[in-house]
Amino acid sequence: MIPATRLIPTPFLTLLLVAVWLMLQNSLSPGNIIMAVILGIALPRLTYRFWDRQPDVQRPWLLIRYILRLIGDIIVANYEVSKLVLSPWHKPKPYFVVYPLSMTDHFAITVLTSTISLTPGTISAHFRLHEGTVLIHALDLEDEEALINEIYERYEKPLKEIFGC
Amino acid sequence: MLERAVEISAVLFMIAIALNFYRLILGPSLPDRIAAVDTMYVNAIGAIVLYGMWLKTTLYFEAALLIAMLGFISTVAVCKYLLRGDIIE
Amino acid sequence: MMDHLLVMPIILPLFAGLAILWKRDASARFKRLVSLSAMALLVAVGVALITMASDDTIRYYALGDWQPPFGIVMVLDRLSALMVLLTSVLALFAGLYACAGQDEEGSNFHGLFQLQLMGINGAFMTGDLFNLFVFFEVLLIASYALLMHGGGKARTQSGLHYVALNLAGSSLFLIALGVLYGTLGTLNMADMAQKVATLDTSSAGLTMAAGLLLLTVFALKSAMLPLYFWLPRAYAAAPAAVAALFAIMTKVGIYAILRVFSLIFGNQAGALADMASPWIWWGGLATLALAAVGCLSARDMRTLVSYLVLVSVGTLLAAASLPGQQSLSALLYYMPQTTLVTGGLFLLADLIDDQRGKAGARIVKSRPLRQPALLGTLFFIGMAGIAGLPPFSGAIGKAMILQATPEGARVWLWSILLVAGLCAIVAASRAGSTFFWRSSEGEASGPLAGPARGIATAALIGAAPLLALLAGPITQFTDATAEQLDHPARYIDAILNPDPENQAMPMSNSEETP
Amino acid sequence: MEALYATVTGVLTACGIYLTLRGRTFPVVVGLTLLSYAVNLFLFSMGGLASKSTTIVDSSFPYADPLPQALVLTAIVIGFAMTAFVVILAMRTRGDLGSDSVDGQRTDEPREERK
Amino acid sequence: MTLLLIVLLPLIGSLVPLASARFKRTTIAWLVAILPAIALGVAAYHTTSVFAGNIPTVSLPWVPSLSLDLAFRLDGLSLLFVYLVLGIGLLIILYARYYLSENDSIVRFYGFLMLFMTAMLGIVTSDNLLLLWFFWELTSLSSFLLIGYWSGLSSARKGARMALTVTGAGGLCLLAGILLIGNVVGSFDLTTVLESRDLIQSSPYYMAILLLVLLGAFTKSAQFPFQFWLPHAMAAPTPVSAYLHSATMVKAGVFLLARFYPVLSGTDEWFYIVTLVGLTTLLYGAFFALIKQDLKGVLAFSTISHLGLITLLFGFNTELAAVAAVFHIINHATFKASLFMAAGIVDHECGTRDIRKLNGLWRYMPYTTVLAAVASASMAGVPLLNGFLSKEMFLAQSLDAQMLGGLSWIIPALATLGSILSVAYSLRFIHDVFFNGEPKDLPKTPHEPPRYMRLPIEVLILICVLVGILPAILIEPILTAATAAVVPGEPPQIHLSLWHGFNLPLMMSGIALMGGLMVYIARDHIYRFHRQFKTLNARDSFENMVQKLVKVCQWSIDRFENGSLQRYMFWLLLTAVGFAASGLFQVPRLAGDKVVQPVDSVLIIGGVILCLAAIGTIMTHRKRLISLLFLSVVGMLVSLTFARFSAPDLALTQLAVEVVTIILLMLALFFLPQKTPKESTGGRVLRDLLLAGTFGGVIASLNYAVITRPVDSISRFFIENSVPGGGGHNIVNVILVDFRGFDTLGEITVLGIAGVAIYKLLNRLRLFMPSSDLEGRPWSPERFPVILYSVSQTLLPLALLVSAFIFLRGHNLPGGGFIAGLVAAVAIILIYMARGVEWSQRRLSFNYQPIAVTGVAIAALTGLGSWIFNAPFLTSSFGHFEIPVIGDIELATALLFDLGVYLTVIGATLMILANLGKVTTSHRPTKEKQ
Amino acid sequence: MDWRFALELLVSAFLIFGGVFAVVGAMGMVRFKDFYMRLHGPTKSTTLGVGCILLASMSYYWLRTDTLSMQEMLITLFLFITTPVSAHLLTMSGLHHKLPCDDATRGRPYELKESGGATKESTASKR
Ligand code: NA
Ligand code: NA
Repeated sequence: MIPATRLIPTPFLTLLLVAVWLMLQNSLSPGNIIMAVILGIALPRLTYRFWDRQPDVQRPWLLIRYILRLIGDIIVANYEVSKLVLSPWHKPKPYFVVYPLSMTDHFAITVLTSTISLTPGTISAHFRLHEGTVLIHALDLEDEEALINEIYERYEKPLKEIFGC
Repeated sequence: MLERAVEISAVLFMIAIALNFYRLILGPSLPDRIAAVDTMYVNAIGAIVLYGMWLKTTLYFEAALLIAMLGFISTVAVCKYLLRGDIIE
Repeated sequence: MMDHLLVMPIILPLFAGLAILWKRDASARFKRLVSLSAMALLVAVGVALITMASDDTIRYYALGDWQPPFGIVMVLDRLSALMVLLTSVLALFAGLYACAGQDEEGSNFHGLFQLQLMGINGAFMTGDLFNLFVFFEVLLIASYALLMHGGGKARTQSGLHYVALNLAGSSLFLIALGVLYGTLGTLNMADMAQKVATLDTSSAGLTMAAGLLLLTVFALKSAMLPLYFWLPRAYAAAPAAVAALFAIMTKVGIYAILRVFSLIFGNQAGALADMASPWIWWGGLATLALAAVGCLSARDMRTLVSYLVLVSVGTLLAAASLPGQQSLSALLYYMPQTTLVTGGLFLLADLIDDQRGKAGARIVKSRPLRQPALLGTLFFIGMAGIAGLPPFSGAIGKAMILQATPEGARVWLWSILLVAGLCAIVAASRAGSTFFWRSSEGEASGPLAGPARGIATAALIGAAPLLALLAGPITQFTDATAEQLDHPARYIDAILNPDPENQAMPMSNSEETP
Repeated sequence: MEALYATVTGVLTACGIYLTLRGRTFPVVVGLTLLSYAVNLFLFSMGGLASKSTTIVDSSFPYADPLPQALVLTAIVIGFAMTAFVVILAMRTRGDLGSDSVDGQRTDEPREERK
Repeated sequence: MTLLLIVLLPLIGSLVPLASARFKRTTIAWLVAILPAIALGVAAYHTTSVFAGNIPTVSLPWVPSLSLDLAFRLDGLSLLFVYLVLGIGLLIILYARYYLSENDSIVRFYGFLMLFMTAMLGIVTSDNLLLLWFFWELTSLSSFLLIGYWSGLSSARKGARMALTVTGAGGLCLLAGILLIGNVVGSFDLTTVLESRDLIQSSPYYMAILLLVLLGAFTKSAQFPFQFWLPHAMAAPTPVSAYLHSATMVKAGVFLLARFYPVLSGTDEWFYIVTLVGLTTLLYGAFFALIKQDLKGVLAFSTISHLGLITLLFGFNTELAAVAAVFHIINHATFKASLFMAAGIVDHECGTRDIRKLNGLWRYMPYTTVLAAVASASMAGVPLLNGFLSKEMFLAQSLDAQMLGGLSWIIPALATLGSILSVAYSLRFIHDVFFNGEPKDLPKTPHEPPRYMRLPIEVLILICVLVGILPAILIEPILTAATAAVVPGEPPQIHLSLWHGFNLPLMMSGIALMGGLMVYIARDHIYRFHRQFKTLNARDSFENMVQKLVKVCQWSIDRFENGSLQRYMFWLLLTAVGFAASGLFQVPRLAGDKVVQPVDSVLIIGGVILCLAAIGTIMTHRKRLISLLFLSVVGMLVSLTFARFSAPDLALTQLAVEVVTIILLMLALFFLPQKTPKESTGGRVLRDLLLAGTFGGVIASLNYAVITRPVDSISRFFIENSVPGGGGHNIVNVILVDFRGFDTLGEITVLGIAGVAIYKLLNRLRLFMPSSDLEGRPWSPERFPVILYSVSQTLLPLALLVSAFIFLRGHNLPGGGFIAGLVAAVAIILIYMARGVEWSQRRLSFNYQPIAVTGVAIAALTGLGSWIFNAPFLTSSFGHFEIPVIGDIELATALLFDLGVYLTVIGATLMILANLGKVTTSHRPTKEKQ
Repeated sequence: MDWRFALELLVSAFLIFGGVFAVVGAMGMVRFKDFYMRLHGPTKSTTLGVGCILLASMSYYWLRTDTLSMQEMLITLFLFITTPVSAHLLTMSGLHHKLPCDDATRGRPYELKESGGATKESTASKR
């Protein structure tokens, strides 16, 4: 539980909420902005009790870069999958890979597993909490080590930087 | 041209939904069927957005938004059921 | 504030119910106090409404100030006033009975009881068919909950049947509503009545299908054969106070039949006039006949009373299908007394059950009753009243119905009704002689019926002599009510072409009316 | 289109009815739910099937009949409340009577823990 | 008005014993006697007037629309009966004081007795036929109580029930007859009816009226074949028997014959029916009176016989026969009452009524013996006693009956036979009991009864003797008056005298006396003859019959209402589909006039999937989870259908509800068996499929027919007034919160109640919980997947934000309180799923019930607010306000109303789901470490 | 070429692509041999397909009304948050059900192995 000591216990969330509200309203009128701020402050305070203590975003710019990279990877991922789906002659080589985590924060791990699921040919299958590993199912994989390295370099390391953990 | 594209895309989405439905019928396992339904939900988002475009109205976005949210939650419920039986324990 | 009186039967129990439900663990004293005073007030409202309605003006109350046929209206005519008063009196005593401890056998009794009243009264007052559906649902869901009050296998089992059938019934109601809206383009009953008269032949059949579906739904509520099977077990299983209140539930169905089939499909409905009568007639007779058999078959008093409820349902339905005002008036006299007395008999069954130990209300030998004189007198009066024996109101009501039967229908109704009466007598004498005369050795050790339960039971059963005594003025009222019902044009006129003086609330958006 | 719509309503109704007639609480509940879907579709269409229409004022489309929509909304909510109740009642039946048969008949079922 | 007192005083009198319960028994008896005595005085007061040919009447309106008036008359017949009822009643009161033991509640006895007396008096004085019927049935009811007075005895209970059933049934017939008369005559007024002889006899209903009225009379006066109840009514205390079977109950039947004699008699139908029944009863009763071994049984059958005699006389259709009938009514009342009382004394003093044991009592109670002997002699028709006079008249009239043509001699012959038997059983009553050797093992040693117990008998015997000797002085006036009321037109000249000279009737009397003596001597042959036949106990066979009837009823009801929901549901749906189809058959052409819209491929694919999904739901219904998945597809596609046909609000609502429903069903599925066993037989499946298919077809046809027809609807009003009148652009929402806000108030009430109701249902719920899934796999040890709960806590504020958004825009765009509420509730449920009840509950410090209740209250109070502005409940108002910086905002009461909806939905939904979750947590069979 | 036309062309392309991706995802679901492989279709293609549609929709309204509709962004956001979680839970269920994987699969995890090789976890799951 996050203690509600500050007016804005989770500034990043507040920002997110304000942005989402404005997106929803699709307008930047003063009324909407006021409402957005009110909700942005009120809702976290209303729901903070449901939050575990979690890392705040330490380096927002890195986050944006991360998101952009993710979008790119998603497109690539789709291309890869489409190829496999549409080519009857190519037989995919599925692979279960155990990925050792170097983070412990649940939220960051969640972001990582989500990323894995969204990106090329992989789905995070099982987060083995007590082992600190994630089981990954790869649709078509030759080299286990390469995948582990790639995930670490592309996603886990940036995430650790972003959340500072 | 745009109208045409919307219509084609809509048909494609319906085909996708039909294929998902085929998997639902086929199974064979429960997770397979659940995945099929989950995917149908996602495709329904596309279908509804396309319908809004066809009508040239933004009235249907909330529906799409809700499908995104609620479809997820019902998948969670079913998976939780498979894993634990009791979904609210 | 007299104007708002028309909506009081609904919002008074609503607010009372909310006040009680707001704190689930409020003291029993508080809940009882609120509940009883609300119901006493409701009786006063009922009396005021009856007084208002007695001037033969049909008034309406446009909710949200949206005039009919667009908005929802509550309509006060003689019939609705009568039903509301009847409900409130029954509820007051049923509620009083519950206050002796039955209310604490489960949670939220009084709150649900109040909301149940809201639903029932709403069904009686509304002039809008969809709103009728909504109030049906309110009263149903509350009744589901009340039926389960206190728990137990029998309640669960019969409750499931009751609920499932009524859910299917609600679906049928919606289908019927849909078709009516689809063909008539309106939801206001007066407006529907007006439009039915001018319906073209290509759509008349659809409207007829809808009307008959509505009949199915109302027949289910009123427990007409072959749709009554759920009732005996459900009523027999319900907690006494609830069963007593349920005595009015079948009458909601009969009320709806009266209202809809006298107004929308009444004598001015052109091709569809009186289309349901033959069905109601045969259904009513069949119900009556089977209920009579049921009376003889009853193994315990609650079931017996349940079948007596069905006997009265059959009688009322048969009477409802007869043409003319005389039978309507007879029906309207018969209805209140049978409702109150069967309600009282359910309470009495509980008292008897209480004092007989293990045997309960089953018709078998058991230890003697603690208060044989009191309970015996009540039993005697109640059963004689319900079986239609003089000098009680049942006899008057039955005689009125028999007398109003037109020649062609006599053979059927007279013979079945009289035989049913005989079956009731036989069954009641069997039960009564077992309860009060055939006791095994042993101490009478059951709990005494305290003042609350005693008064409640006596008051309801006391309706049998009281309503007989007051039969003169009451039949005068029911005669006029029948006359009003037989002239749907007056109702239609009052709602759709209102005389500003007859409106419960002045129109503020008057430019919107057609 | 009308014929297709009516067919769908009919099929949904038939399926709902069939399940409603089963002997176990669960199919009955599912059947009632299905039936209420069908009925909602039915009621909804009573104002006519409106393509490319709207119920929002100041839109460039012709209006669809808003009244059946409002009615169906009410019906959905009420139907939801009722379904919820009957689901719990089905559980209660199982708990109290030891069987999920709608008629309360005990049938042989694999023993399960009961507390 | 004093007439009213005759009925009213005994009615009040029925409360006297209750009020005087604390006094001594003798005092009670005296107090009870006061009011009937006064009533008797009132009758006496009217006597001269009645004898002068007047008929005092009084009438108070009671139920005008039924023509039921409180109307009383006192003609000669009424007066005669009033005297009998009150006079003998008073004697019974006295007698009962001594007869009843200390253990018997005298209060109860007198109360019932007075009630009965009231009913009797009502019958005989009613001037309104319906009123007469009222009292008629009241005698059945009160006699039920009297016969069952010794309720501990099985025979008393059965006897009482039988009497009630038979006489009650007769009463219902009488009611039908009376209603028919009223229908023919147009009035229930007795005076009018009595003047309508021709009208009634010429009406097509005459036969029905006759039969129904006679059924009433015959059941009451125990005429063959309804005689069987009477002997078993002897289980009552003797004072009751003495009263019921001499002057009252059974006399009510013959009173009815007398009452309707002016209008119904004189026809062949009357003659044949009444004579035949009377004659049969006369002989039947006489024969069995000879055979019975029970003292009261003898009297009971003799009563039947004498009632048969009276009936027979009425049947003769002659005036003098009617006179004789009335006369015999009086005589029978006196001697039979005294005989019953004498029998009561014997019973009381000896402790048995078995004639075989009772012998030679004259030595123990000589005085009583004399009284009984005189009464018996009167019954036998011995000269100088009143019984002789009417018996003589009877024999004379039997000779005059000519209706049977060549067989007319049969009637006097059988009448003589009846008289012979009558003499024989009278002899037996005296000889077998008071003489004939010594008593055999009596329970008590008999002696004379208390002085006052004998007094009533003495009074009656005195009357018997005096009337027998001085008939002209004592009885002629009242007999004349009574006959005047019975016989239409000029009353016949009655000359009562002891001696009519030697004539045929006298000879017949002589034969009767001699024959009777001979029969009595030869009685053993008759007993032997009778013993050849199996004796049937009417009470037991009646009881058996009733038991069998009850069994048959139970069997058939159990067959009908077999407790099977499947059957009930089948009937409901069959009825519905039948009705709907019958309407559809009236539709000439299914397709309407509207132009049909084209169909495109998207719609076809969607429609096909929707149908297949529905079919999938039923195909897989035994694998419940799969069935649920199909159901959820149906729900989603229905939602898309709503969207497709321009109903975004509906689409949203359907979607939200569908998800919550699925969650709910998943919750339930855990506690229900996960599979449905295959139970339905092929036939059942086929039947259900047929019904379902037909139903579907009918619905589809209805649907098609309606949507292809144009309709002029009230919707235009809503479209036009949504903005100006309701202040919202979303017409559907404005309808919901404004135009038809009352529906919505009801709807959220339903939701709130559902929440409360479910809370109630979950109370003390015992559940089955599988410890493994269907394939026997143990549940996954991972209770709360990390990924899930991390995401759900992120989603919660987002979902609440969306919920707020949907709520606020609802009035103008798709959305509104209901959907918003469900979104919020579902988001919270997600937390429950992701983290469990315990964890979530710790963080939610509030109860859901008050939230739901508050929601409904807000909506209702919003409605109430309009009262302040003197507007009807739920009248909305709205306004636009210009606020600096923010700009124009609209405030509407409808929004407040919608807030109520919002809160109700959240509260109710969470009450349902969270409470369900909560209940189960503590009961989890095996708990594992996280 | 007018920029509007170009944009229209782009939007049309997005629409068609979206539809195609959706079908591809669905086909993947039909075609692949085991459950784990089948799951790749919906998580990637379908999500992207819908994403394309949403993007097209944004541009479409921009084209029509000159306002940039941001709500589609929100839907996309939701979708991208929730889809991986659904997929994750589904694979968890699959593993829990020991759904067989294709024979060609390497690195078969202990969740899918027969209970013979009991590991720490599988004993823990026995209750
Ligand atoms: Na739980
Ligand atoms: Na749970």
